[in-house]
Amino acid sequence: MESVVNRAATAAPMASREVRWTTVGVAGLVLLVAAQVYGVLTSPPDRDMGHLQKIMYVHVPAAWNAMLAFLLVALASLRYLWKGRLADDLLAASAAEVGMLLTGLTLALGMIWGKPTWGIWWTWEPRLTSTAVLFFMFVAYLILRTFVDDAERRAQWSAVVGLLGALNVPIVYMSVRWWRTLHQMQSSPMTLDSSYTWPLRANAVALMLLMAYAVAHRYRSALMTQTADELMDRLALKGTPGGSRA
Amino acid sequence: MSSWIAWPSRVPPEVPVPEYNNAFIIAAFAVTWLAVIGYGLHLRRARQAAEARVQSARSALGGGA
Amino acid sequence: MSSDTGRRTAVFVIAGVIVAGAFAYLMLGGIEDNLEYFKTPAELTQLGPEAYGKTVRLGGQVAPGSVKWDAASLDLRFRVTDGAQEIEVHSKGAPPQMFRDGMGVVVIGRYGAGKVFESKELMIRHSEEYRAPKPGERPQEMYRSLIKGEKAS
Amino acid sequence: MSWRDDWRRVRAVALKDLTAERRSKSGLNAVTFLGVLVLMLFGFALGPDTESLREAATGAIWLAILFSGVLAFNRSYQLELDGGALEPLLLYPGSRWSIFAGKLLANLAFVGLVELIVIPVALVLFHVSIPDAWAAQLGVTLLGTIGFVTLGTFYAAMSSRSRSREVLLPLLLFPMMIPVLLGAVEASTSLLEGNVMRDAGAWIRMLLVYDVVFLAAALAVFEFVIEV
Repeated sequence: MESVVNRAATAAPMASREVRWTTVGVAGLVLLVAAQVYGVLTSPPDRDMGHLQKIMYVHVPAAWNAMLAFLLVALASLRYLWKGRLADDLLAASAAEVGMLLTGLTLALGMIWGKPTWGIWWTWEPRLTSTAVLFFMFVAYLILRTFVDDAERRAQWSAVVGLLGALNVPIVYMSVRWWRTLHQMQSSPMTLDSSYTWPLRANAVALMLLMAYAVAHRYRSALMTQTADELMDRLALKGTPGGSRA
Repeated sequence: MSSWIAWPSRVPPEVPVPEYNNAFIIAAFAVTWLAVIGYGLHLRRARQAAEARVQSARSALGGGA
Repeated sequence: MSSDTGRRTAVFVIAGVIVAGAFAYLMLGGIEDNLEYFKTPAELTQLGPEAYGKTVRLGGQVAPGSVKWDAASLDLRFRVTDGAQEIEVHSKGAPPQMFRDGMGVVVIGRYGAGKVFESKELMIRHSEEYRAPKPGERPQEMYRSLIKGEKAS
Repeated sequence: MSWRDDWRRVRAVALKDLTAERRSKSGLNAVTFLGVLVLMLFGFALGPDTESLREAATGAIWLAILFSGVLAFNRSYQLELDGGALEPLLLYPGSRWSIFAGKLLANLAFVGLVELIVIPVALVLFHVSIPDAWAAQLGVTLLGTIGFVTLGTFYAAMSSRSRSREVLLPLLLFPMMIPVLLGAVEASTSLLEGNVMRDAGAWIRMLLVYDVVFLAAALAVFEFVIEV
């Protein structure tokens, strides 16, 4: 097993990296406050939905970043299968946790937005529905992790589940879209007034920074836990030569 | 990529749009901040647990390794 | 042994190519191109008896002046037109608020030999735009006066 | 080691599983009975209205297959786990994916047998007459079943060897099944209506894409699942 212990032993660069990530987190937080204030104060009400349009500034960035988190899960899983480094698995798990939070947030905000605009909390709209499916896949991924005790096995299995889940996302999206558009017309492609694009982008970037910070932080905690577990294992197996987990 | 976003792109006309929906707007931002702060706390708890685990492992190991 | 790892790589490469090909087919619209969202009145008429009693989606415009609305019995009759043909539609229940002459609609229901389309679901085709109102435009009032016949305040 | 050896292995695993299943018919009977039971429950839940029963028929059939089939997959590894036969199976030379392919074929036969009972019963219970396009219907059923059994066999390799396997398998499997469920139900419903909207073809092609993608992916990554 390529050891996490060795990575953690190089504590000094780790610490400076920690400082760098904290900067990212603080920057994200500041930008998020600024972007929200800017968006709420400056953008005009929408023709149809009035000030409700402002929910876009929290809902859409959450959705974008949830997709990004899922992409990260898939890439880290792929890299784990390629190289077999346990750290990649921990990265995938950290991204999945943040991704689950973001998809959950997206769904909650979508409902809050849907009630006043559509009059209903939930509709079988393609994007909504595929986000819900994504949420369930994240949840299943994380539950699988808690059900498997052996670190190596957990890593292998969750990498495979993450990868197959990623393959399924486009198919789910297409199928739900056909299923719904066959019933309900999706008319013109999305158009967005220029006064809305900049606050939206700023909010998205802010949330992305926060997400990066969260994933990095969670990842480092997971690495530490893994290190501790390996130390304990080494202690338990002390004296047995070549003793490592099967 | 933009077609992947989950936002309500359609305003079904069955529903007249009320003029004031401040409660919903405030709720949306409140939920967002609840998530941000809540997850921040979770991050800190996870870090503390990890640090405690490393500490106990180190002390259990003593001078062994 | 080397042939074994070689075949493992081969399996990977083949699987990757197959998956990528399938996705390309799915994404590049190989399927979607011949997906029919709804029938126009002309197409439905042309189908003739084949379509009778089947659940179909009919799309078109509400023919101007054709709407007959009985508020007491919640009975709605109108004609859907595509410019060439018109089909009589019968629907129960209150129509969507934006329902009006010339609006694009899609109705799901059954078309019978009685030449009346019995609608189970009536939907409006509505453009999805996010726009700030133009100067001088007061959309909310406009919207209301159009739909409910209320006076703009 | 050649492709022909792999094929021999696939056949051996499939035959072994099917023989074991035939010797103990209890599994097949129980699973089939559960499928029929789910159909009955749907009938009660939907009420006796003939029209609404007929409209819900395809959905009910697929949910019955999903709920009963999911029980079969864990069984397919359970036999080996109980007898400690998985390790020896892995020790044989040859590629891992042939184990998966063998189990896949055995499970396909198993679920196919369940469908052979469940679908006719559903046709009777839900007042559906045998459609004119029965060949196309069979094709849809086959494609849907292949997709379902592929992922079921794949995930069961994990869930059967973990804690709380009864919960884990549906949890992993059902979100993945949404395209299959939509595709199969929409295509079947459309075919029952005489395919007036001409959309059955698109759904069938989508099922085909789904099957191809996950068959290829599952065969390629199965060794990661089974080796640890």
